[in-house]
Amino acid sequence: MIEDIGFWFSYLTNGKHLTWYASFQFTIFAALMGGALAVIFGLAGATMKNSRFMPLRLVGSIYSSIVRGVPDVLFFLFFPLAFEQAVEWVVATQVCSPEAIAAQTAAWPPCREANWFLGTTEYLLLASVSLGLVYGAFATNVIHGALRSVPAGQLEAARAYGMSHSQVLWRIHVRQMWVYALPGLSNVWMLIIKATSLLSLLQIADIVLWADRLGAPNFLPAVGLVHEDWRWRYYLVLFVFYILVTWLSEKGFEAIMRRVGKGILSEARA
Amino acid sequence: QETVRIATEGAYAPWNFLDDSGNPAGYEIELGNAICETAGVTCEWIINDWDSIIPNLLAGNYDLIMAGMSITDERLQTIEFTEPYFPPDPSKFAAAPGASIDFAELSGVRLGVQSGTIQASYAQDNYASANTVVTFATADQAMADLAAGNLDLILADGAYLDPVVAASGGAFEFVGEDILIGNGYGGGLRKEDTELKATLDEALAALKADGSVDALIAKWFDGRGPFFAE
Amino acid sequence: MQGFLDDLAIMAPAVMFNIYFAAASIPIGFVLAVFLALGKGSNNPLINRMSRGYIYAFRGSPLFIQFFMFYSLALSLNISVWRPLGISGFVLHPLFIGPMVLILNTAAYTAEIFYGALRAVPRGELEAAKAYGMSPRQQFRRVVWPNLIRLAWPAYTNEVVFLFHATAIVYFALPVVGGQADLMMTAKSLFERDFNAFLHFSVAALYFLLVSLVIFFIFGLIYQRLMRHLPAQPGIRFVPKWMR
Amino acid sequence: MQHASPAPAGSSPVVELRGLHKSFGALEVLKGISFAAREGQVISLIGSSGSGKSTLLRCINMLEIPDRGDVLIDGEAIKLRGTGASRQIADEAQLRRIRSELGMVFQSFNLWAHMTVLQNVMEVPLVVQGRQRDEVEMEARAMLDKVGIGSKTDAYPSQLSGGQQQRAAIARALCINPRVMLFDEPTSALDPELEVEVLRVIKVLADEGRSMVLVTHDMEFARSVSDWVIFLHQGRIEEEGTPDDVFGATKSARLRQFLNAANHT
Amino acid sequence: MQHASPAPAGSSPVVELRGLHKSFGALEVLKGISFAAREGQVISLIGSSGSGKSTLLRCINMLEIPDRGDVLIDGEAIKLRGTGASRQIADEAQLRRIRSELGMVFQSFNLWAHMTVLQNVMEVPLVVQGRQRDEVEMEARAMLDKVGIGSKTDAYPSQLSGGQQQRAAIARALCINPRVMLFDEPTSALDPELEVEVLRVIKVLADEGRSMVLVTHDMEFARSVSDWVIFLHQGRIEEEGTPDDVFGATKSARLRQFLNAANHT
Ligand SMILES: Nc1ncnc2c1ncn2[C@@H]1O[C@H](COP(=O)(O)OP(=O)(O)OP(=O)(O)O)[C@@H](O)[C@H]1O
Ligand SMILES: Nc1ncnc2c1ncn2[C@@H]1O[C@H](COP(=O)(O)OP(=O)(O)OP(=O)(O)O)[C@@H](O)[C@H]1O
Ligand SMILES: [Mg+2]
Ligand SMILES: [Mg+2]
Repeated sequence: MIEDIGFWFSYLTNGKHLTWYASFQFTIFAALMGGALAVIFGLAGATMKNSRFMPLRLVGSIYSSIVRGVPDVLFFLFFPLAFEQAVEWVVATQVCSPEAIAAQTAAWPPCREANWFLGTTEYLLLASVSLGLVYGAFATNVIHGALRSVPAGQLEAARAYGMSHSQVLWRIHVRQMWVYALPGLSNVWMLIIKATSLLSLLQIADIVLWADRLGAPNFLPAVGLVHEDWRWRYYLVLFVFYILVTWLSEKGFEAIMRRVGKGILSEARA
Repeated sequence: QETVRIATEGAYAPWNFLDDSGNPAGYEIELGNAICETAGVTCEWIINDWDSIIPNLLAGNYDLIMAGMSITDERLQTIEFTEPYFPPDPSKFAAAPGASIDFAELSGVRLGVQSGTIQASYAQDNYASANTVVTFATADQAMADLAAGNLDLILADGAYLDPVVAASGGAFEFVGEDILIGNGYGGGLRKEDTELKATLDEALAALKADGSVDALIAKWFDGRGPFFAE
Repeated sequence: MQGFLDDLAIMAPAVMFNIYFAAASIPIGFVLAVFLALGKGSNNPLINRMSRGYIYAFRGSPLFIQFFMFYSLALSLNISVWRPLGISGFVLHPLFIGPMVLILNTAAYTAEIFYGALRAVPRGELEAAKAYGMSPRQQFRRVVWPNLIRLAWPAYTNEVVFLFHATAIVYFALPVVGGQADLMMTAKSLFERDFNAFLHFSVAALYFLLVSLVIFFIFGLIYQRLMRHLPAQPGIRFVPKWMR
Repeated sequence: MQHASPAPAGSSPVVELRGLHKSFGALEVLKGISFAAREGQVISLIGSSGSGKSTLLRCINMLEIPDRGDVLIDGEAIKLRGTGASRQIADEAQLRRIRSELGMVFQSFNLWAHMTVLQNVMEVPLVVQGRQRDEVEMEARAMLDKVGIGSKTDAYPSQLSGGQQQRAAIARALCINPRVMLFDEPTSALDPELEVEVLRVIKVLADEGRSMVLVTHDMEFARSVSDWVIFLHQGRIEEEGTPDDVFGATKSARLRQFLNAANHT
Repeated sequence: MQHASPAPAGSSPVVELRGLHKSFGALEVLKGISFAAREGQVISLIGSSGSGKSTLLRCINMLEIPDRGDVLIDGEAIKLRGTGASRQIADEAQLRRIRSELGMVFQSFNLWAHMTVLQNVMEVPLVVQGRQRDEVEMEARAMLDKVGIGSKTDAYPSQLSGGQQQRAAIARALCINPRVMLFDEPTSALDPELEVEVLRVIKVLADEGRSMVLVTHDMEFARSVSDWVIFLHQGRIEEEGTPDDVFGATKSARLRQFLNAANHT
């Protein structure tokens, strides 16, 4: 019995598992960074959508509808690749000599010197930006909607007493907007958390990749503990992890909501 | 000292896998380190999915692939290979014991392969019309499906299957005839990296000459071979 | 330009797989969702807890993980359960297990939408039904359901589109049988051939966008029919909102 | 406990309330209310905002379940079990039968938004009472004509003005041919002209001998339409009597203050 | 066009409307309205639902921009440019200055939901007028005491009853010390007792000599509070005069019908 516990303890704390545990940091980093960027892009997008200047309005609208119109995975894969290629292309116009281009046999990059090495850090940053861009489009919609849900009377009252545009915007409109935006933003945050499970598609050795490797059946004693297919158990752990994060986030959002919702929400009274 | 980034899959024991401390280990890792040492360069190992291992080489995310990759004409169109570091080795079929499979007219069989391997294209060309070819992202996943009875048959490198079938205690057995496809296993390189190829080939030749390569093969493949010195 | 047309042709069959996955899961997910939503609204503590738990679990975890988990779970039950039943090849086939996981997933999301709508059904209309002596079944059929479906429709439309988008990750998690590759797999393998990210992913995106628009259009038409009783609120409101 | 109502002795009460108590959490809204309405009687409930008028009305058809006390319709008590806040309906079938004799007109009308006016009116006779469609339709059209919106049968509630909605709601309640009509503030939010129309309809109903219980904050309206007026204050009946007594010879100081305010404006 | 109002000759009008027209799409709501309110005068607007009362009030502080016609405050016309539906504010700064002299009390109060009562009252003096916090706070508290909700300073609007919200809204408008108060249906949805309180506040204001324009559907209220009554009908002033004239010696047939209905209940 004691031996069993000892065995499992050392198995679950071997280097492979420790690496797995450590990889949770990638997931958490991507979620936080992606979330922060999504709010920033969302605010920018909503401002553009509300702009009086037609082209800006168009940009905001196209951004939010095109990005929401394609699957998040697709954009998530596309953006880092495209960004890398764009950078390499710009670099290529500066550094590539005709000979170097001629010597290049692969389809990309144009020449070896233009190549940009992407490691885990770079991919992680790109993945976060990519999450921010995708879910920023959703946040744009949420914030835009929230700005419009503030009761017209609240703004009219401010105007009627002589407040200027910016006073109305910042003292009344934006201040009340958060209450209407938060439920939507909380949804977006939940989507971001879930999208972090896709990091392994960008060559990041994240929790999903390790769960697969750890759970895969092993037949060779030389490789480590011989076991059959244990993957679903490892995935179950991730399943529970995500549910826990969701649960924690919900609690967090409820607390924030109670703060901002003071006076506006009827529940806030209770 | 120059750094060479080497990509491997880490899910193809005993060629390459992740050991209990989470680091890459296996035949190719030891060999790669030996080559680097001989050639006087520093090695850095990168784990990359098999699926995208060639594209990422071309994209410049690393310089060398050592991932149990067979040298084929098709791959030679896009990348270059070092001299083989593992002799040509027949591909083999494995199945659950007692399976009666008629290889003369193979039909209605669920055949598992790893996507992007020589076995995958072989199966696609020869068996796809009459059978179901199921492709998996890793060889381990394919083995799991075979073990769980979701596949009738698996086609993979003999050197990969040998230890597995031996260690399975009768859970798997070889069936049918071996097939010789591929020209041995080599390290994948970008075509323009001719200098690197030369360096590595030189080091590899030295290691072959003094028997180190065969010693490593013997160590990792239960002394089964195949060996270069024959 | 030629590359664009070639891609269009290559991906046309692939998009059918995405459509299949969505079409196979939407109707069943819908029915399941109705029961789950009613369960979550039920006063019976057991039914209520179970529905709540189910909805929470499936909304709280990534679909990607659900695919991996259910596939390897199904695999581990293969010899003991599916084999003896003789449904082994069927159960583990991506064309079955894909929609199955999607159904479980979308049912949870849809149930949450329906539950929200259930609570938004005008209390007064329900009280009127009660006050005039309708039975619970009659209340549901005649008053609750017509209100619920109208309230939920815009959100449900979004969910259907999301579900369609979610079909993009099926083959990142499941093995590919024969040549049955979907849009994402096709785009990815095309990309790996010539590194033209902008072309191949854009064509795939175009297909997704196109089908999404068709969904919006069809669901918008239905919404228009559902909202006949509100003349001030034309149903097309939904589509322009999308295009905007 | 039963209060004498000015109805011909001998006729049995159509609605009778016995010692009704109702609390919401710690707030005791009704503290023992008893009264009886006889055939053809119109009873008005008045009182300040929050005094429990709506709650009382909703207790009559068990949309709120009283914590204590009984509601009798035609001498038959609505069966309840349990006590206090956990009190429950004991016999759903009985309640459904009784409810279909109580035609309630809600303060906010509560017309079913997804049905036309005609469908709204026909719904209960068809679905609950299981009557013939032809017959019901004829009756419904006649009823809509009677309340003066015969031309609006195919409109949806959202296409009607407030007064029209109000009248559609009355027609819906009437078409189930109830023993008793329950009205909650039938003239709130109507302009003076629309108020007159509703008043006219209610008078016609009273003349037909239908019993009614109605809640209103319009004293003029209460005076002109009812046989008996009940003033609720802090969950109790503070004063009741004929309109002439209540408005003419007010006894309670609280009611006098309340009426004063009403006259003042 | 200017109508004679019964104010001491010589005092100049605080609010003056000249030939105001306003359409919503094809619907012409105001068809040429002119009147003037002098210092300390209380003007009531009456008329049936949809007759354009609220629209007229909202035109005074340009929450709706009239298609034609001018609004003059203290003899200064609010500058507009363009014509018809595309007419726009010409001078934002002027409008802001003028608006802060017009204290509007909205029909639905429009208290800022995210601020306490005290913050609501102090917001405009602090933010728009840039006054000292201490001074403003003292004044605000005094004002809230005056309207009788001094004990509710730290409550949020959602925690107040309707009557209390109404009074908070009045305090907010008063605290900007406006030349003119604009009230939209200040007693709608209040029970008789609350109505009396609001009436009292308005009378105090009138006694202090503040000008007021108010919209109401309560004839009694209009009669008791105003110096001048204007009856709107189909976008025009159908009749106007002192309360005694308008209610006592009604000339227009339409108004007589309207008032009849009001008396009938
Ligand atoms: N569901 C409920 N939960 C808690 N309190 C309630 C509920 N319904 C009513 N109340 C409270 O009960 C009291 C009486 O409410 P009721 O609606 O019966 O008043 P009312 O006399 O109809 O007033 P009004 O004239 O404003 O309609 C009020 O204080 C109200 O806040
Ligand atoms: N923003 C708007 N767009 C279109 N029509 C409007 C708008 N605002 C008001 N109207 C219309 O203008 C007319 C006058 O409206 P207004 O609100 O001024 O009426 P009112 O006299 O205040 O009526 P009530 O007594 O019901 O408040 C109505 O028919 C209304 O439907
Ligand atoms: Mg009430
Ligand atoms: Mg109005």
